[in-house]
Amino acid sequence: MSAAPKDRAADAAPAVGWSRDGIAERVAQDIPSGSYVNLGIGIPELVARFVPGGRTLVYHTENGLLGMGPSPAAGQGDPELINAGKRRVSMMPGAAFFDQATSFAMIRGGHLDLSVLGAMQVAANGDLANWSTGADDAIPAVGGAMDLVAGVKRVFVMTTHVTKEGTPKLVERCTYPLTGRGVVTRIYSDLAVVDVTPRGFELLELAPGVSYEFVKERTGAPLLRDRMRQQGP
Amino acid sequence: MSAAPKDRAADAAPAVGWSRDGIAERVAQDIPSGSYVNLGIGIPELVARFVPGGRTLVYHTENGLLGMGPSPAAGQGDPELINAGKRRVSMMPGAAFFDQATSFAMIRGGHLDLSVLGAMQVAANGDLANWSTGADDAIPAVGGAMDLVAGVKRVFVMTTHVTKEGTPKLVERCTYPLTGRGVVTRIYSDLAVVDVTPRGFELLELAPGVSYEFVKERTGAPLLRDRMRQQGP
Amino acid sequence: MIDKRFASARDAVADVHDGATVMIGGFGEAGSPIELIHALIDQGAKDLVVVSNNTGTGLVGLAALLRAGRVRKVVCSFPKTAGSTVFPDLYRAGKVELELVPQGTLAERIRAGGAGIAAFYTPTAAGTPLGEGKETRAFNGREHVLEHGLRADFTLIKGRVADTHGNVMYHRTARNFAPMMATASSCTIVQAAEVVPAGELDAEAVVTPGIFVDRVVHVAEPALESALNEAGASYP
Amino acid sequence: MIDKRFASARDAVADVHDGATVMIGGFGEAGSPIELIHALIDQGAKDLVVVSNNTGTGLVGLAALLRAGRVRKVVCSFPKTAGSTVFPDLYRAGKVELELVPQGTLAERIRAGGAGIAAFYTPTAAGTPLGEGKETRAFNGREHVLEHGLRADFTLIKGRVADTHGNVMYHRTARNFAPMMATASSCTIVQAAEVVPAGELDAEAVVTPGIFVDRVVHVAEPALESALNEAGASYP
Repeated sequence: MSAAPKDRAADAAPAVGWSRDGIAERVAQDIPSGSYVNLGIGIPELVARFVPGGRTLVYHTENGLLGMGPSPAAGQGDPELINAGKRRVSMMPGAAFFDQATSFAMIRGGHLDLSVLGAMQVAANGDLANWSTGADDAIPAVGGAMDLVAGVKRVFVMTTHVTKEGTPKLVERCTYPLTGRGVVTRIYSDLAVVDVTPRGFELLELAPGVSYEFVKERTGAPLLRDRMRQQGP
Repeated sequence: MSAAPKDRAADAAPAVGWSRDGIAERVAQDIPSGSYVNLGIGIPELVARFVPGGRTLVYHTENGLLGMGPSPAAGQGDPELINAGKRRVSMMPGAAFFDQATSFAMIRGGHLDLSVLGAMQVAANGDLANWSTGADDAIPAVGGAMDLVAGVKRVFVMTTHVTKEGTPKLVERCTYPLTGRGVVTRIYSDLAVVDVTPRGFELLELAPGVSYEFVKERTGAPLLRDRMRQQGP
Repeated sequence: MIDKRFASARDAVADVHDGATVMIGGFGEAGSPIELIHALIDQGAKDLVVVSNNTGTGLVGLAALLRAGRVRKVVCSFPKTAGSTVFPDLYRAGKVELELVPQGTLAERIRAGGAGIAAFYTPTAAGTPLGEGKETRAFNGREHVLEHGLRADFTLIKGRVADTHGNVMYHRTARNFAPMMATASSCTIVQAAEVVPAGELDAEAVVTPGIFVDRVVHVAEPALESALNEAGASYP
Repeated sequence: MIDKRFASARDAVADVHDGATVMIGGFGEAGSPIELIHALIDQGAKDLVVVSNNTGTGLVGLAALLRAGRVRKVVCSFPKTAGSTVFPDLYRAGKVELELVPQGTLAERIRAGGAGIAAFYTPTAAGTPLGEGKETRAFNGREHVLEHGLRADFTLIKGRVADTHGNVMYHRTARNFAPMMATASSCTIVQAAEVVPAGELDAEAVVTPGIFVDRVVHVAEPALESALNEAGASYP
């Protein structure tokens, strides 16, 4: 789709687990051909680069385009053909433009198959916090995040497993202001793929070279592993 | 706009007061140029024929067209270019098509300046009954009538003053099922023009050769005349 | 590659189940998807709830579906168009239920159903028999009625042109309820007089984006109710 | 003859009063009616309530209106775009109020305001800080928030082409909020890069029908925020 906004160099050598691109690639594997998908601003946009050959996804951008295509070269493109991150994009064959009421009818009405979003925190009950730290001096801004989590059929979260400070992002209960309650379906982190189930977090898959214990230590809530795949990817 | 559906011959010799065309002509005089107007199915459609030269009205038909033009000759036209009465019409320059949600957003949202509707009964408080006699064997059918009266800025009623049986249509209180409460602005009958005001029916104008007493006798509620024009038309 | 084309109207309606709620586009004959309705008659599903502005005329299309005894209930604003005898007869005989909804409320309920809006307050029908028994509430001193979103299992609509992604454009006043109905059902089936590859429609002029459409059937020369009725046709 | 053309942006915004609520189209720079906003700055109305998805970037357009101290309150979903410093500074200094609304709820509230829907129930924001203090209600076991229609005194939007009746078509993702905003104010003002006589637009492709538009201003080469900002522009 479009370039990640910053420090791509960091991708070169992850300490352990999947790189940012690696997570994106892992997410992309799980999206069936023909899906209508909304990729959140930032890291989730990487997913579009790794969709396996032969699959066609239709990308929705909530500012009013279905059938969004890759960003043009820097300085090229149309300043009024942009995505929700306000960067220039292109159109694919079969694209359609529409207004915001229609765009969010698609979202809220359950017409999109999947949204991939970033996260500050995800709780074991599927609660998501990804729009505000709640800090006093923060400028609150929510955009379409609350609509997406309320309406899209499946919500995947794509995130580092812990913050830069090493604090778990997968937690028992979110301390940041919520984006939505019980909305996250699955989490793709640099360390693992984790399902959100009625029993809480369930490990589905480990990143190469990462152990269950390693992930468990970095997860702020119980991490079940009954359903983990027997073979890694 | 389009031909009246039946008995045009009746127009030739009204016993007293305005003919059907005469009422339509009188209504047309009161519609300012530039108005967005919805003419109800049937008699109100006649109004379009009598709009004074130099005035441009834009006609809305609730099935999805703004800028409706006259009906084509019999057998001509497009069976999918029709009005709310399901008769073929034409388009004027500046016309636009839209769906039903948008069409009724125009109506309910107060965007239309005027609707001219038929009536079974109008009450002194502006209540209108024009969709059902409430008879047991009637097939109930309402169409857009309730939306029009709820949303259009001004609702004119165009009607005979009494029924075929001589019963007043302007009444103290409607006995037929209501279309809307307190919605009628003004009534144009074959005998008079009557405003609906907070004080009840107020005579505004008499048809040629008709006396106040004559109209009063045929009106089922008090008929004030303080505001009646000093000169007839 | 995305290709929503189905080979025939018959294939497209094959899985409509007994008891299904089916939205059917059209205002009068404009936009009535006659070939899809006839395919539904052939298919045989019964006990249907039909959401449509009218009830058809003559003995074809929607009137024929009613006449075949397949419809348990109609949700409708105007079931007695000139030339409509099938529904009135069934209704008077107590053989079909009717939920009468003002036309604008019907449109808005369908839109709400498709847009994830559970319910809304409208001034339409307040103080009338069609508002009776419904929750009401005053906003700015004016009474409003609470109306709920409406959804269906299937939607049958008619387009002028569709592409393989399901993008649809309509013909004049045939548009009417189709764009909302397309959004409000689990499976939306479009018959279109022309079907083109994705990329051939003007992205600015698409009325129904493909995300709302599940199946596209090419019906090159769709029949019109008035023409069939003038010819004295009946279906099947 | 209907002719909604105004000679200039200045004429078109001349009667905006102090304290007015003004809806302004645009998502980022796409669809931002810069010339109308600049005319509004020149005109001098203050104490405005602005409804817009963002708060502008640099020192032009919406950011310039804010910087000029004319805005009392912003109703907005995302007031901190990259390149936006004016609003954050004013907000931190307590010089402007913010009503933060989820983007889809903002769109739907504006649509409701224009469509005569007093209020609606949406699942968006239920259980979050933006749903707090609002009436909630469960539908099918799911919590919904009651949101009210939103209206304005004036709407400023940007079209690609308009006709003399006020019919408007947009350019790509510049469409965004304009079609709803056009419906939801007492006076809707469109600046369009091209203005044509009624009858030249395709009636099937009109996005905003003229009934929603009061004034049309021809702005042949509208400026873009990004280009102005790259050039280091500020307004006035």
